[in-house]
This record gives sequence, C-alpha cells and structure tokens, in this order.
Amino acid sequence: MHTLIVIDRLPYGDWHGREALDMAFSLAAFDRPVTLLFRGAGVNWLRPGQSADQLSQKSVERNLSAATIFGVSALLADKAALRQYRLSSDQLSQSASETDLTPAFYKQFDAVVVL
Amino acid sequence: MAMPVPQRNNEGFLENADEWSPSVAINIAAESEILLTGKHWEIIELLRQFYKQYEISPPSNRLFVKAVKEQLGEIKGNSIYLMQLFPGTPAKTACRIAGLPRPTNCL
Amino acid sequence: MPTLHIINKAPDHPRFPACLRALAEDDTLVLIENAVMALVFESLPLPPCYALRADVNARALSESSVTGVKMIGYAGLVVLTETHQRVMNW
Amino acid sequence: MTRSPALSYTLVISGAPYTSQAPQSALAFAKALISGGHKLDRVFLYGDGVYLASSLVTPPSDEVNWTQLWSEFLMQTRTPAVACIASALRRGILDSAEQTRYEQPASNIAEPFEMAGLGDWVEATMTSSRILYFLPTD
Repeated sequence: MHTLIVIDRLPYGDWHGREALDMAFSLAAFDRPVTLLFRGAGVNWLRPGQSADQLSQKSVERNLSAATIFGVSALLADKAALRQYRLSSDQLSQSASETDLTPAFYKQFDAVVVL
Repeated sequence: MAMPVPQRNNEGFLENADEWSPSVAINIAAESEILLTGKHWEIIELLRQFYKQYEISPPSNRLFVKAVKEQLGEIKGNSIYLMQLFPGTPAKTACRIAGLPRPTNCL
Repeated sequence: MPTLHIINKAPDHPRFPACLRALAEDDTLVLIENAVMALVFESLPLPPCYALRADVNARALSESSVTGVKMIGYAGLVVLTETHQRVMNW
Repeated sequence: MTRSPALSYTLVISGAPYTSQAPQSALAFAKALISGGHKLDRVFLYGDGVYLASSLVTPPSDEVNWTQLWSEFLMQTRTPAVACIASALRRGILDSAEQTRYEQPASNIAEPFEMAGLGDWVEATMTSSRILYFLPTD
C-alpha cells in the first residue's frame, strides 16, 4: 500500500505542511511506501536558500532534506505550480520530479492524504 | 572532582543545547553506567551532525536506526547494536548523551 | 479504481480546482460544508455530483436550483463510502 | 435487501471545534456509519483537531459543547479515540503522564480521549477498511 502525502500550503505561515511531513516520516518509520507531493503554493517548500531563524522557526528546507534518509520514496512537484511560482526543477532545494497532476497520476497511489 | 553539570530537565536532557561538551556527555553517560567508547562517540557525532544538518533529531527510535543505517551501514544501523551501546530506548538515551532535545514520543 | 472525492472547501479555495482536475471519468464528487457554495458559484464547470443536504439547507441554497446535483444525507454519504473502496478528502 | 458487508472506519479529525465544522461533520458521519451497520475502529485527532479533546472547552450555555457530545458518543459506543501526542503537546493538551513528564501545572484531556503517537494512525491505514479525514475549512 503506497500513500501519497500532499503539501499544498505555503511554508512558515501555518503548521499544516510540518504536520503532513510528520505523517510521511511515520509511514517511512514503519517501512510503508510513501511519496511526498508539493502541489500549488506548496511548491515553495522546495525554494532553495530558506533562512527562517528570524522567524524563530526551523527551516523546512532542512527538515525536509531528512525525508530520503528516513525512507520517503520520492519527492514530486506540481509542474504547473512550479511555473506559476517561477521555480525551475533544476534549482529546487531537493531533487524533486516534475509531475502533471492528472487523474491517472493520483490513481497510482492507494491512499492520498492532504491536511 | 569537578564535573560539569549544566542545568537539565527531569529526564536528564540538557535545558540548553549550547552547554554540551564531550565531558558533559561522559558525565551524563556515567549516570546510566555507560562508559563511552569509540563506538559510542561515532553514534554521538552522527546524531549531532544529523541535528545540525536537518534541525531535527530522528523523531522515533525506528527513524534513529534508519538514520544510522543510512550513514554507517547495516552492521551498525540495527536496533540490537544500538541497544547494546545505548540501553533502554536507544534514540532517547543517545539523544540525552549527545545533548539533543528530548524526543516527543511521537511514534 | 473509482474514487470518492469529498471536498469541504469553498469554491474559491485553491483546493477546489485542484480537486476538479483530479476527477476521473468513473469518480464521484461530494460537496460538504463550505463546498456546497459551488452550487451557486458563477461559471464553475461543476460536474454531476452530490451535495450534503444539511450543509445546503444551512446556507440557504435551494435544493432544486442546480441540475445534476443530488442531495444526500449523512446516511447517503456512508453508502457512497461503501461503494467506493478509495476515498480522497480535499 | 442486499447490503454490502460491514466495513471498519477510522475518522481523522484535523479541524478544531468552533474554528471549523470538522468535529460536527465527523460526529454526524460517525453516527450514520454505525446506524448503517459498520464499525468505527477509532477516532484520531490530528493538528488543530486535538482541541476537541480539551476538557476545558467552555462554550456559552446555549451553544453545543462539541467535546462533551463527542465524549458521550465515544463512551456509549466504546470507541477508542486518541489525540496525536506531538500535535497535542504543542497546543497545550496534556494527559497526566505528559503533565508529569514536562512538569506542567495541569492536565486537561477529556475522557475518554487518550494520547498516542502517529503510529496509531499508521496502523489505521493498514487495518481499517476506510479512513476519512475531516479537515479545516480554510
């Protein structure tokens, strides 16, 4: 059973993405296959060079980079949203593959979770 | 004997991570009757490096084992090896000695 | 596998178009909570779907105003989760 | 009448009471699924959903107390309900064990809610036939 965890909100403004990331980490901890998708405004999680110390928050860029160590299978990024937010896939902070969000894309996963 | 003992919480974790030093680690370990060897220091260094790089400690014991496995291979990245070095819950014991925050018990 | 999509976001929330784009031919869409406002939202290409009656009534939307939208209660929503093995919440 | 065989459900609530409709929609759905002959395996509170487990929720007397309604329902149906420990601690929801652990002045989790980790949710993804998420509306 392969789960897709979706992050579709901006980093730092709220805690949804962090708590979604925790879900991905726990699936990985129990060796359940899990993929992370950054959709819509969520692609800004992948913007390189974040420095959140003036907000007294941890850098989601750094937290996220632990994903592959913990066994998250893949990071995917919404192709249209990358363009919208002027991000090119070769400049992202993590290696994430561009994805077209078609109905068939979602059907590859047994479960899709977004907070 | 002058033992550096910075302020710690009720479970023995440092209140202020900046006060950590190798001699602090030796003393915290001694409380649990652990004599730190090169094998221990290898894991302590790995954990501290991990925290510096990712700004989190491994959020569960399972992920602690995975993180060690990822970097040092299967012989060290398994729960029996880590349990022998850091008895109890290895992630918790090792984080305490390495001066990292108390894990949330999330998993 | 046919998927049941349950959305609770208002039609001007970014998740609404994302949900509509994810709908496959054989999927089913249910509007609950704020999403029922899609019944009156201008120029939204709303596919045939279900809407939760309690949420529709609370927001003073006429049950009969939109063709292609079937009103259901919570029991009806349970039946839809029986017949769809896969459920996605939006 | 042919009915599909009984299913087991886990309901995840991640919207807070009085901020979102999530706890009320989830309760109406929970009652309907039990009336439909199905089993509610567990309720899992996550994110802002953990506020539902606060025993200190005190709405005006002419408004519904969602914590109380949920507590009654959970006890009547003997349904296990857990608040994610990491979400709960951040938001000031503690049971007596965590109160002691973190040396806090009080605990405030409402009966019969318990604290548990995301491991419970992972288990639910493997064992329940359906998982539904009751999310914030914004």
